[in-house]
Amino acid sequence: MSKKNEKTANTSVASRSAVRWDNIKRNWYMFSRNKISVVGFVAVILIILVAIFQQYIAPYPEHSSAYTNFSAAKLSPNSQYWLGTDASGRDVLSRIIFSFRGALIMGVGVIMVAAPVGVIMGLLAGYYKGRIVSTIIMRVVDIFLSLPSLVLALAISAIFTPTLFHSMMAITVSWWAWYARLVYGAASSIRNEYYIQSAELIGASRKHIIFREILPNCWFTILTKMTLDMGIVILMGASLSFVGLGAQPPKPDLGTMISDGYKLLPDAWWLTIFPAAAIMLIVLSFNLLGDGIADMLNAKEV
Amino acid sequence: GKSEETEKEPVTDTTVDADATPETSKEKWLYLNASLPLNYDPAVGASSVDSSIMINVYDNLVFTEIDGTVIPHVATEWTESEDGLSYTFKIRDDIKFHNGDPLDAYDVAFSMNRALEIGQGFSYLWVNYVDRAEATDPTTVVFYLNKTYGVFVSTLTRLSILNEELVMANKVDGPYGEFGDYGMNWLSTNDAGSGPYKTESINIAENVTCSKFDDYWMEWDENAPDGFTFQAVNETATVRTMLGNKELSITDEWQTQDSLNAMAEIDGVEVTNIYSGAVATFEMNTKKAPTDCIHFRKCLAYLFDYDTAINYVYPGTKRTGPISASYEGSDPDVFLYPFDKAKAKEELEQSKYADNPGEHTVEIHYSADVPDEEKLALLLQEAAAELGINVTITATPWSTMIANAATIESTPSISVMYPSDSYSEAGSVLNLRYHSATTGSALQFEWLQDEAIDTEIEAALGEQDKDKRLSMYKDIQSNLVEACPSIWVLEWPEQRAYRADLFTWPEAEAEKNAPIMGRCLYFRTIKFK
Amino acid sequence: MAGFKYILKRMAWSIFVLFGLSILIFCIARVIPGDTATMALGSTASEHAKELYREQNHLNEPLPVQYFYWIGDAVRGNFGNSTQTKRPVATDIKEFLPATLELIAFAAILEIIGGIGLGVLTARKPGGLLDNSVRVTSYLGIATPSFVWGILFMLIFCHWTHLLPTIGRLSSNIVPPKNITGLYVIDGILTGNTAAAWDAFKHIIMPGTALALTGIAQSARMTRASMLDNMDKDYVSAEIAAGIPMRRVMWVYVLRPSAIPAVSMIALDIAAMLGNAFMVEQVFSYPGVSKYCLNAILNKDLNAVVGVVLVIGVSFLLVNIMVDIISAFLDPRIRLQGGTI
Amino acid sequence: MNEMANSVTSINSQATGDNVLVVNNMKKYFSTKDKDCFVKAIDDISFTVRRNEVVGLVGESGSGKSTTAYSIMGMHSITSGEVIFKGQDISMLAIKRPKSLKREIQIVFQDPGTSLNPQRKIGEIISMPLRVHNIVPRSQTEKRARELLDLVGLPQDCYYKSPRSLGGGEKQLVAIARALTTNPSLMILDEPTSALDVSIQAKIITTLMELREQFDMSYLFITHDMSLMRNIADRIAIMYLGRIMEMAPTADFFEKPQHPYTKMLVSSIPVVLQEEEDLKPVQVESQGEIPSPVNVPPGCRFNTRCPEKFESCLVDEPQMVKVFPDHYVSCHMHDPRT
Amino acid sequence: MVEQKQPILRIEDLYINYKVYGGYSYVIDGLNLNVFPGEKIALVGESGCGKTTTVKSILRVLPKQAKIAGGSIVFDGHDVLNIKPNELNEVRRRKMSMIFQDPTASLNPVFTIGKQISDSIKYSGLADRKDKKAIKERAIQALNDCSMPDPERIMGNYPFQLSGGMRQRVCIAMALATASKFMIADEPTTNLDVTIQDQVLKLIRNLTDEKDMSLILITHSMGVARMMADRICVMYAGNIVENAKTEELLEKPQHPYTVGLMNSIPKLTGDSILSGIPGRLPSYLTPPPGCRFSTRCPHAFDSCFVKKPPFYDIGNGHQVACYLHDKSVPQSIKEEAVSNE
Ligand SMILES: Nc1ncnc2c1ncn2[C@@H]1O[C@H](COP(=O)(O)OP(=O)(O)OP(=O)(O)O)[C@@H](O)[C@H]1O
Ligand SMILES: Nc1ncnc2c1ncn2[C@@H]1O[C@H](COP(=O)(O)OP(=O)(O)OP(=O)(O)O)[C@@H](O)[C@H]1O
Ligand SMILES: [Mg+2]
Ligand SMILES: [Mg+2]
Repeated sequence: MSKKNEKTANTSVASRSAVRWDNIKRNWYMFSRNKISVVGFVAVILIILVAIFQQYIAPYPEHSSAYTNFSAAKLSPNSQYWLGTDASGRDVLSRIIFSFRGALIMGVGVIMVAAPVGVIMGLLAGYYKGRIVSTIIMRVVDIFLSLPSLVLALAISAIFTPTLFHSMMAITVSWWAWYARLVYGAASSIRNEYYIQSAELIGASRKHIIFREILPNCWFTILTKMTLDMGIVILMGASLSFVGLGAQPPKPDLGTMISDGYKLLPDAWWLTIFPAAAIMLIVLSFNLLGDGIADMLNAKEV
Repeated sequence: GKSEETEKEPVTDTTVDADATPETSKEKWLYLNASLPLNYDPAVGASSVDSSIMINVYDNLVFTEIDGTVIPHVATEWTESEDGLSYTFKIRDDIKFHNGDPLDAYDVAFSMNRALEIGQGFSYLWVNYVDRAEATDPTTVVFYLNKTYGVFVSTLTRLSILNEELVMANKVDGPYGEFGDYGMNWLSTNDAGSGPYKTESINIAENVTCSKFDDYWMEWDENAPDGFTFQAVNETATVRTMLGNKELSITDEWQTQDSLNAMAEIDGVEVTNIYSGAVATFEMNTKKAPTDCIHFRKCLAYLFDYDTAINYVYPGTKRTGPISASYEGSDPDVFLYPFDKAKAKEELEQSKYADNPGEHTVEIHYSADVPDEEKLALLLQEAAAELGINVTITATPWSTMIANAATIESTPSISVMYPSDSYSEAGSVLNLRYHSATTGSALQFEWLQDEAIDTEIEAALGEQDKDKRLSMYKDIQSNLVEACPSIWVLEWPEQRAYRADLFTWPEAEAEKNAPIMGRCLYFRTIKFK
Repeated sequence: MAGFKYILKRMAWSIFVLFGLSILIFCIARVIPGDTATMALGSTASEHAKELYREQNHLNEPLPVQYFYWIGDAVRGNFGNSTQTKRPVATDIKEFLPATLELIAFAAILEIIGGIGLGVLTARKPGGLLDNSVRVTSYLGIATPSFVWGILFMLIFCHWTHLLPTIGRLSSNIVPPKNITGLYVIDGILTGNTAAAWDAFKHIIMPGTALALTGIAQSARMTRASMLDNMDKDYVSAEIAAGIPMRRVMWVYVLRPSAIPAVSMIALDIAAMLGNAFMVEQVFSYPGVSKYCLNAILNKDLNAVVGVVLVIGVSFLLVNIMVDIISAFLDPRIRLQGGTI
Repeated sequence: MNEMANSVTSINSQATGDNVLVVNNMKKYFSTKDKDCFVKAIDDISFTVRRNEVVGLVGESGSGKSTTAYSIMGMHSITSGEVIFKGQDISMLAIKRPKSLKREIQIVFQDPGTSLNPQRKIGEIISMPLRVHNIVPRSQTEKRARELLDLVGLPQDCYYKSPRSLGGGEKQLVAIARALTTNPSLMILDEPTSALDVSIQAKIITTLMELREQFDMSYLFITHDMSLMRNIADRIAIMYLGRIMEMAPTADFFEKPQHPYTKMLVSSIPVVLQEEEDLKPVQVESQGEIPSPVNVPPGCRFNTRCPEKFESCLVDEPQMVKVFPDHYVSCHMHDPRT
Repeated sequence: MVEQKQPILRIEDLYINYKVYGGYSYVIDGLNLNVFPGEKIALVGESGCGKTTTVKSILRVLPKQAKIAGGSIVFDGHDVLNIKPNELNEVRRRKMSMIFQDPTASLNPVFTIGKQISDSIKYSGLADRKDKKAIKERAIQALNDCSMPDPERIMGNYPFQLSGGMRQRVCIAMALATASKFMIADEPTTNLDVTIQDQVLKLIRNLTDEKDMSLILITHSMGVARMMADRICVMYAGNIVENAKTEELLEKPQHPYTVGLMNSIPKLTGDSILSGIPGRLPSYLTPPPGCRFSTRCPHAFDSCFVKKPPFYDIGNGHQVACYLHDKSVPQSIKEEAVSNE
């Protein structure tokens, strides 16, 4: 072999971190091929930052809590209140900024509970496909799926006093089943892959097979669904608060703001339009991000 | 009529088949919005919409005038026994039900007994007092009471008279023995009344349409409304649009101030200020911390910014004590807690919770259907925060509020309510709101359970002498203010926007209105222009 | 044959699921706090009346007994009386369901035509102007709650332009058509009452569109994605290489296999509308079953909640089975081999 | 049936004591949706694998080769018959087998793409069996894994790579390295190279042959490439529709093919050189396709395609008979009964 | 080479690249290929060396990531790369057909065989478009030609109901039903058993011979090439490296790659040492600047790494793209190379 050949071989010696870095770069490339996804990604980051630093960003942080100023009620957008004020004289912009955290907590909270539960159920059902365990799990899942989640959430949140936590709980109860179904589908097909068979033949434990061999292969699917779900859950939360089953005053909540503001249409349009736009922004961003992740995952070329 | 004699007559359904309805020119027609479904059976319904339907579709023995005076109506005269335990009424004989049957004393007795047996709706006015009703002849009916009931005649303004024959002909199996279901099923979508309007069609959750009863025993003005339609519209924006488009004549009373302001801008639209006895009240749970401490309650009463409420939340209203000035027997000189933070602080220092006022959260629940209540709650929340009192606010569906009232534990510290009642004497409200009998229901979130007050109320209601009664009411009011179970914020007017350019509406123009739920929507006296 | 058996099996499972569902719903309904009798009869009801009510509704029995009473009635179509309307829940459902069905039918047609049509159009030239604008719009569609669409439409078409009627199913001056199917538009046409049909149709436009928009966006995206996916397959190259015109390849050969995932998504979405329509029904005061359900839930009207939710569950299962049938129709592999879904 | 059994016992009793694997009358039927029908994937086969021997199992697609392999591995529960490994009955499912046994038999699957978990690094894939069986102390797993990489001729930088970034041949080498971790004495190779190019196949085959020497393993080598078998197998068994049709030492197999099916297969092989062409038996026109294992034709299962069939082929199932030393065939032409 | 005849297909200096992660993968690199009427050519090479890409470019059915960066393809007087869509479709319909690599993937899974064959016949203009009967007859004829048992029944079947061999026959039938001059078969037998492969190859051979069609057969296997082709073109990493009459090439392979390939093939003669070729295909992202085989070539020397070798004609129509055949290369290097072997 020639000298040149050896040289090319040497350059490809990879360390653990280099490989990892390379993976990140590759994924980023796949992700960023669609510029809109990048916009979504940036927007999500911004939203998270706003939610974290709401205290410092909002022009009138005090307007997000016990505060009324009826003499400044229903001012249209002006230089002092950029997005106007509501019927109690509170700054709409500040309230929108303060509502982000609730929306994110709602999304994250639901997903952080629903996803693990659903994923574990789905993994078990997928791994034991054809056995009674699997049948039982999937039938229970079917029961939960045979109702639109919003209806189930509505029913559950009506039982308790309406709070952010309770609506979260209500959505979670109906949400895990979707993860179970998704993961079940993936796991039961992965279960027949030869690499799982190999692991079994080698004598790896069930725990190892389920969590180390099957789960990592579902991970991307789960992640995609999780980001897309952020948007959907936030939408559902907004729908629940729209009918009065959401966060309670004076805590700012986009759905509640819309349902309050909409009573003042068409005059005080800013009370509806801006919160609606904020919901759209959040949901849109997460959807774009989710799409990007899906693109990244589905990228066929290596 | 007596059922035995006219059994064979075909049962006429007063609802006309929708298909057959001729395309009437609906010029003199009133359109109203309401949150449907409603209870059409007069023995069941008790809401303000229910009451306004009853007053238009059914007749009563007595009638309450706009100013609250009780005058004869179906009854021409009545006598009260010496002991006050029986009342004998003479009734008119020229009244026809909507299906043409004559109205007689048997129908009246039947209606009272039916209400007592069913035990829902307005029957609470009678169950504890009235034993039974009996017709002695077609024009005489006697009510037998268990105990004296000074306001009995006034309460009869709530007794809708049903056509016994028609009701019983439409009964189906039910829990009331020989009476089956007492026709409840049928009456939920039909009427059996003799009132100025008869039912055209009922789509339970959509709309209720009634038209003029031409054979009504009283005179019709030629410009009186030909009929009215209640529609299930509760979205404020929609209501406003419809009012602007003349698709709506009178709105319901639950419009927000903001919305009312906007509607008042529309040409030809005016907004009523009908004081029908309701008081915006913060009902405090006197049996649960921290509002179990009288000083804490007083502290909150001093913390409320009444002026802002009157000037900004409900502009143009006035303050009141426990009883609205609309009721006979309300005390105009009763002590009103002022907005006074210093006093509040003093009270707080005297209270059990002085050391750590933030320890117990004061939960305020308000009805999600009345968004303006939130503003009142916010006012208290803001002021309380200054004293370190922790206040949370929850918009609660009405059903949940009812559920909350069931036990002391589930009743929140404060529930915001706008209660009003059925007849125009202060006793009506006192009995309903502060007597121990109503604890555990949404009528009373205070859990006052004060034996002294109970006795006083009972005594007052039993008192047959009106003047005495009225002065007894005043005593109770000052005792109540001292106990401070509630924060009486302001006298809450029924504010309805209506198309003043199309018709004149006496109730809207009156100086003073009877404090009776639903009374202001008496359509017979409206005149189209 | 195998497919038929498969569907039978699905139905058998569905009954099981339904049973589980009924228990779930029953439990949810019964843990609602508060005295059922008081809530049903109102605060002013006498003790005697409440006791009567409890006895009639077996509320004094232990829960499992209550359940058996209830399920026994339920299979006979008797869900008890609604506390709101004081009528049998079944009657209420019969009355309100057609309204929602009419609304959903309109939304469904929009969603199918709009979603699949846009999907195919955008898949033709991915990255093109049409594709990008539709994609951006569809993102908006997905990100916007249906009630916001409802509000916007109402602003535009009622407040500002007065083009469309505001609320309800029918204008008050229109005589409703004779009840045949319960769908006003169809009944109107059948009975020759075209005024009613047209008026009812105008009432559906706004809520129906608001309801469909999210779905249109989603199904367009889905169709597009699976079209693009399938267009990379060899058989498409083979068809193009055989000289079959592009339009036919797209609308026939690629669409059919791509439609399978899109159709099942659309169908499930449509089924979900039955429960989710309450937001637009609320905004437009449209007297549908979904709004009825919402009110029942908010007013703790047990029997109504259980009844409606069960009806929704049944429809969901039926739609699921229908999805199977449609997929089997579109995909011979499922039809002839008996389902791998 | 009885006779069959006798003749089969004779096959296996023939074998010397150093049999690593003995398969006796193994059957594997898969049930179908229709209760009365079975997929007769393996229908009574018997064979042995001796120590340090390469046994080739050839046959068309669907003839049951993989099923045989999987049944031996215990991935399927067999319908009847027995599998004996080093004198120990292992007819049970893999999960029921003792851990030590799992070490002894390893398998390499056909598709290198699907037999490596795409979400794990090569290093993890190779270390996993080392950990499960505690073959080396924890601290040394990485070292050992790297040694194995070396052994199969893979560069060290593969250790942190994911299977995705490897070529097909390299993936197959990883699979082989993984199989080697436990020092097995029997390796089943299910078409390890059929998805690969010839130039890569060559490397893998060479590696495999070297490793066999080094580790003293036996191979059950499944393939449909007869030319390949010619070069590496010691004995070849040819399967058709769940049955072994002919089994013989390699040289014999190609020089004196007895079964018409063998002849048909061998004559269909496309070859590159004239010398090879000359080695093929007289051209037998290949015809027909392998029938579905659900409806196995009565009589000799090859009768639908056999150019030399006669009446009894349509009626009786032929027996396995010995025609030459170690050379068995199942054909009526050689059946003494006919 | 036959000088008088004009080639029916002439590919000159073809460059094709794909957009992939990290830039472009330069797959086809200045490829030249001539096919004469009636001639049968085998294109042999490792997996991934660009065989499919090359032939797809002839029919213009490359995936959308692919870009033809240069060169020309002239088929039967049509400049395929700059042709109007209509004309292209005409060419596809009548003159040229292609059998795709994977018969399973190249049949639309949700349409019957009959519909798929009929459609390509319909658009080929071989039968009146409206005349369903004639089309059907032709389709059955085509299946019959491919010795398909029971063609009537097969017409009503779906692809998944057929075995691999049958599917491939259907593909061949479809291709042959409409083509008159030119046929491309992309590894038509790779997934088939040897016995079936034998049948299918003979079928293709006979049918193309009958119509005197030209054929490009792509295969991995030298054996298959030998069976089928008059001429073999060995392809490596996007270029043809050796091109000769079949016998000539198999007996006297000249390019080091061909030699390596020949040595890797297990022979029926047995006991040959399989040597294989070390290494793997170079990355197309950063292909070696000179000879693309230089990274694996045992004989590579300086100039191999610098510039792409041209074709050297070594007589008898045998062309090799290797500097070892450059007269100007010093003998010493060549000898070193030979001794290495
Ligand atoms: N799990 C299973 N269930 C039902 N039938 C099966 C199953 N596995 C295999 N079969 C059937 O058993 C027969 C033999 O399959 P097997 O995979 O063993 O063949 P093979 O010889 O390995 O073929 P190939 O060369 O294609 O790998 C086939 O007809 C196949 O359809
Ligand atoms: N759609 C695509 N996008 C990116 N790269 C591609 C695409 N299609 C093919 N390639 C790359 O182009 C190269 C040549 O592919 P091609 O399919 O032409 O090879 P081939 O010789 O036909 O291989 P095989 O024998 O496996 O069919 C490969 O490296 C492949 O990765
Ligand atoms: Mg196999
Ligand atoms: Mg190819």
